[in-house]
Amino acid sequence: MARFDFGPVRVLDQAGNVETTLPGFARDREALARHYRAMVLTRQFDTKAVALQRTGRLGTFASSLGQEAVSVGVASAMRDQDVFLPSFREHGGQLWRGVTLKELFLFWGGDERGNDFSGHRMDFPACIPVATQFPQAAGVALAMQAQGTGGVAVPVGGDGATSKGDFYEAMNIAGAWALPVVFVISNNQWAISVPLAAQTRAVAISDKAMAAGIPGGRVDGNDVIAVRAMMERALERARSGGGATLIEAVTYRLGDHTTADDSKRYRNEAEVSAHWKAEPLVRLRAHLVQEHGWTKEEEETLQRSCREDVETAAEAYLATGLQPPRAIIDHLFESVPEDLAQRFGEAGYE
Amino acid sequence: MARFDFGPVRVLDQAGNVETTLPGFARDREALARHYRAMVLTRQFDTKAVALQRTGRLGTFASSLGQEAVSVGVASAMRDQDVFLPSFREHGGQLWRGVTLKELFLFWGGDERGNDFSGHRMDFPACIPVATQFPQAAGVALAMQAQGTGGVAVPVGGDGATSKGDFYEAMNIAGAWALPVVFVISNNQWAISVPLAAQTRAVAISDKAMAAGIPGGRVDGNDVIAVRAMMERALERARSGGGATLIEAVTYRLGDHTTADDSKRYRNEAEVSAHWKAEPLVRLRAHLVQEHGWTKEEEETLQRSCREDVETAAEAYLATGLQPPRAIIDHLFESVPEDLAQRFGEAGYE
Amino acid sequence: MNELTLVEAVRLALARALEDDPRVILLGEDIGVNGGVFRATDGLAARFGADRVRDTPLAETAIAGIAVGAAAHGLRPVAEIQFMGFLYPALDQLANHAARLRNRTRGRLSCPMVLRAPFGGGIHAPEHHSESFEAMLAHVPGLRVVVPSSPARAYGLLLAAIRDPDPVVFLEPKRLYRSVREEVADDGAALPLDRALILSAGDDVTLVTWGAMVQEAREAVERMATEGVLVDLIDLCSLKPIDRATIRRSVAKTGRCVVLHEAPLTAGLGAEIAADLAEHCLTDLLAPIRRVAPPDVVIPYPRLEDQYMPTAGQVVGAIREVMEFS
Amino acid sequence: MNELTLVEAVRLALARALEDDPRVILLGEDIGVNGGVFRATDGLAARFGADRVRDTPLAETAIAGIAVGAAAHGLRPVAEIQFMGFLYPALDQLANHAARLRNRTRGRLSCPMVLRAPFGGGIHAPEHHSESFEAMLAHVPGLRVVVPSSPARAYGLLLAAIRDPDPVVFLEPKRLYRSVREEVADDGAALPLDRALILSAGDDVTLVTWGAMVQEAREAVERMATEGVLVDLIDLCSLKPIDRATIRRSVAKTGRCVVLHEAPLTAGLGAEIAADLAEHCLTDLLAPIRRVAPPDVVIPYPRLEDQYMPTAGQVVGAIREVMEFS
Ligand SMILES: Cc1ncc(C[n+]2csc(CCOP(=O)(O)OP(=O)(O)O)c2C)c(N)n1
Ligand SMILES: Cc1ncc(C[n+]2csc(CCOP(=O)(O)OP(=O)(O)O)c2C)c(N)n1
Ligand SMILES: [Mg+2]
Ligand SMILES: [Mg+2]
Repeated sequence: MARFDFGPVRVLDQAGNVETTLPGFARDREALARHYRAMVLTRQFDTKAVALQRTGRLGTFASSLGQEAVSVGVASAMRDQDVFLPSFREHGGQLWRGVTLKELFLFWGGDERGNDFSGHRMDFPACIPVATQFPQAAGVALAMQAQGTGGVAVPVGGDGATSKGDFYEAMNIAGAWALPVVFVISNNQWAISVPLAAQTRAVAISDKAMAAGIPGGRVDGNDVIAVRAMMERALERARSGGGATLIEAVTYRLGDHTTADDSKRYRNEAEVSAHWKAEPLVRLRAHLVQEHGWTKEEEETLQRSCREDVETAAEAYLATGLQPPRAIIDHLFESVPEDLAQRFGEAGYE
Repeated sequence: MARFDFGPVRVLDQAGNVETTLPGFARDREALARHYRAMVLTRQFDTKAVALQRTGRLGTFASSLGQEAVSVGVASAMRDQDVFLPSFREHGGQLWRGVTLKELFLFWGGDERGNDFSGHRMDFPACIPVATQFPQAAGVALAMQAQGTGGVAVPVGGDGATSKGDFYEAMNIAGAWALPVVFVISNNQWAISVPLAAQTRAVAISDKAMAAGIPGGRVDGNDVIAVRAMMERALERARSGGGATLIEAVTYRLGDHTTADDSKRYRNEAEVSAHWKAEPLVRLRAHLVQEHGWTKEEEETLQRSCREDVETAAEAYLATGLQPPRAIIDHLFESVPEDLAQRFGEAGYE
Repeated sequence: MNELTLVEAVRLALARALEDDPRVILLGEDIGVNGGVFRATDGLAARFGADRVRDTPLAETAIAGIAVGAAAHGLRPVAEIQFMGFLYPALDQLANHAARLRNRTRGRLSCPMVLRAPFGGGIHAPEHHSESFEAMLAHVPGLRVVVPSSPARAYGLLLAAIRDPDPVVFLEPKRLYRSVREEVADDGAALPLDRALILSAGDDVTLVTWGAMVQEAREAVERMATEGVLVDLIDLCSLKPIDRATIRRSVAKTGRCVVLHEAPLTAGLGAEIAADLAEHCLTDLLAPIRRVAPPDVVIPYPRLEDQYMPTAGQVVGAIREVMEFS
Repeated sequence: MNELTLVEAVRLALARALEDDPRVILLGEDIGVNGGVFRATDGLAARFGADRVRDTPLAETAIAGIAVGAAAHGLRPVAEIQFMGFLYPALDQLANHAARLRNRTRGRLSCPMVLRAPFGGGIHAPEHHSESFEAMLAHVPGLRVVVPSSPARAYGLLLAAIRDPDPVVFLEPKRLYRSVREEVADDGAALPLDRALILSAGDDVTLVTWGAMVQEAREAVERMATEGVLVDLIDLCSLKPIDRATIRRSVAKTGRCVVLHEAPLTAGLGAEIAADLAEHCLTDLLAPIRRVAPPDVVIPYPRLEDQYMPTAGQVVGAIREVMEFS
């Protein structure tokens, strides 16, 4: 079966050794350290969020454990004028794009203000109904095309999302209209309890691009360098009028689907342990150590600094008071219709 | 781009000459004549239906002019236990499967009794909401798989239908579950006013099969022999547990989209005239004349007999009285709920 | 001077919006060179370009989703669903996204889009082409639902819908597309989005309806006038929010109310109007509130369609009933 | 003896149906080895095989469409939509096909399928996980809509739904999945699909509700009893068709009615109940019909969810109002 050739599939092997040529940005120690920090911060955030949930101080939470490189690599390739449309598991990308830790906690704690974020103000909030962000991304891209901003829309979804019609409709139209969209599938090989093999018979998710006549690329999603490099090529292609691309980043969900899930019910520990060997943080750290003399002290400082940021944000979140009751009607429309205001009073919701 | 190899793309050239080996059934004069008659009958039906509509005696009608070979070839390859799920343009296939001309007139004349047809009783009525028949076909196939009937579900849709998510969701699941379905796309190159090039950037509709990891085949849809041959292979594959296939039959809509449409608004006459050269009846007739000594008398007899059948059916349709008013509530549920019966009375609908 | 049909008025409003606001784009199936299956966009692609009057592939879910995305990113998309019966796949984007984007981002993003669709029966169309499930849309919090019943109202309400900063579903009674003409000034004046209109004034009974049923209602009003019964005829115009004040005021005056719609009875929007009166105007009521609506059946194929569509005669019957009640 | 939670009762009914009828199959996301995200199908795949308890790919449109096709071809599919918020993409198949197949083929084909979905709020779930748009489904002609409010009713109604020859949407109030226990005999006995249940009898006021709100209603009934006000509490059970006779009979006796639901007010199913009474029991009514329902807003994220969900206190307030009315 033919597959589009879309750039490096893997740059670092599992031990952090360079397999192919390093792209420019990846030769810069600072740049690599920034990516590394973003991944560590994401993991710390995940850990804290799970802990808060377990103690009743956060809602149901979807950890991105093991998938940090996809999220960070995708976002780090993006520019300011681009628009990110994440699923509910792209904390790393959201943080990179400027959403604050506190805002993430607020969102997952059940407070809409978490979506009124300080990050890129045109980015979309995390999308819960699977795959619905894909047609929206085509719409954002259409707007950007019309406005000539040179922006690209970047929706991210999971492997399960590729079974939804929305995904194909959006890809097909983005193809037909040569829209500046890069569709990203973070293939963590599970959709809750359904493994990829039960989700589709397609040989690779990236092959699904052929249905839309657009290029599809497949990348090692645990290699942040490769992810970013492939994203950059796809973004560049979109920016220069070349149209849409589908990128499949192959990773693995090391944790439960969410805090409401118990993955031991449907997959065995051995499979999970095996995938720990390929996880993205260790790999980049090894590379940093080998190629850039990343020291133990630097590592400890970074870990501590991330932990502190997360703790501070968690405290700020926990200290955030509720919105006033009226907040349930105030933002539905630009101005509250009479009927709504009146009923709000009548119904004793004040 | 790779494409699945799925059997003869064309057997007869436009002049009716054999290009490749004739499949077995196509060496039999009787068999060929049956296919030819079915196509002629379909065309006569179409002509009459349009005429009835123009004189206010039929509802909006979708002619299948030029596409008869797809419909007939698909149906003629099917067996009794298979299930046909046609779109609204598959009169040829419906007739082949035993729906009567009168029932077709009733359906298009706006009478539900046209769907209570004498044909294969498990076949579905014509499907109006584009692409919704595809998931239904997967469901029928699931039932047949469970029942072990050896049946295959055959949904037919248009090129426009391949832009709908339903099509991909159904193909993907049929692929994952190895369901006995043959998805047929009658690619007449237009979806009302939208040409295929504006519908998708995919190189061929049959390539869309790759999204589901199933084989896709492309056939000359104006060659009834090729259509049937490719269908037979796909059906055989499904029957023997090999799973689903996508077949794209390339044809051309020679008429308006429906009697409510005026295709001169959006496509030029030259394009249409050019396609008249490839139309399927002329081709098969030429072949019959050349290879089987089909005579002028036989031709005239056949045309006359088809016309008579159509006229008789049209008259029977026109003579069919309305259903009683109660018919609007009687078939909604197996037994009419009290609430409904009461309201029917109250509302003065009797 | 400028007597237009309803579909021409829609086109005029669309042209005006495209002219006035570069952010406005139209999208939908066959709306470009073909001008829409009802010709609502006839000539607009030629005038404003195929980029702004854009034929889409056949994909209703995506049409809605694209409108959401484009609206959030600064355009003012006006999307057409070819017939209401094909709107179901757009509901997910409408209810789960369009209607919520502002709310869930606390106003950071918004969704100024319009989804147009011809709706309703009475033109003997094929199955799935006569749907009328406006009540389902009116139940979605965060959506506005608007239905014009005359050319001038179509023009003014559509302009209002397009200019509104939030999502609006705009349902066009296709039975009226060409059956009535009215003077329409292309003055760019929008009508208010949340006001019902009193089409005729009377002290005896209130009749509430919308869309194509306004015609049947008018006929009933005329027939009742010959019997000396004067009807307050209210065209709802906005199905969400509902102008409850206007209806209540009318019923406070008349004490009697009939609601008319062509959607099936149960959980139709007539229920909301009757329920509102049963809650807020009970003591004004001199008679039961009658709903004239088809029973809960699928709209029949054309040959029996007339058995389904409510008629002026039924409205007259209902009005007589409530007038005679004591 | 056999005290079960509501979700266990659902499971028991599913097991019984699988056991009794080889045509029954279950399909849905994560219903197999995982046993469903709420464990409604826990153990069933192991017991009946992965073919009959079938994990589907993530595709709600297809789940519904497959159920339609399988039902038409002789199976009795019971499909699960993981949360009601993800049911919108299934509406096209439900409304345009499942609900019409029998009608459009004059009975030649039929669609004996069940679509199950957990619905409603009050459990502080993430956004899009607390939807309650049962009124939209109840508006679709040809569909039955059923909502149990106790373990025993879940068992009996679900069996009835599965055995029914026509399509049924079965909505399970997830807030009650584990919060109540009740004795459930696994006797295979179905409950009637179109009967409301009177949960407590009283002459003073009628209270109509369904699903999770039955709990709030019960609390309100108890509190009113201490004030000497006796409530006829009606659990609707079947939202379509509605057992209008039972409600009318109750209101003929009490003269007062409060309707309670957690879906937003406008065009909610409470409107239908109130409208029916305003049409058929007007002269019985001693007070306005009060609807206790949230305003027309999107259900808030968990932190403000309590501002949205109706409470027993609000019901008490409404009952007092209608009792004091004169
Ligand atoms: C349309 C829809 N159906 C069902 C769900 C419930 N659900 C949430 S996540 C999920 C699995 C998603 O799998 P995948 O797309 O692979 O993303 P992942 O969770 O692995 O990141 C499901 C079924 C949903 N959110 N949306
Ligand atoms: C879901 C849906 N959207 C829109 C329509 C209106 N419509 C009827 S046929 C058609 C074009 C179909 O094109 P294609 O699938 O190529 O089939 P063809 O008409 O060419 O046979 C459209 C848009 C419909 N019936 N269903
Ligand atoms: Mg996944
Ligand atoms: Mg076509």
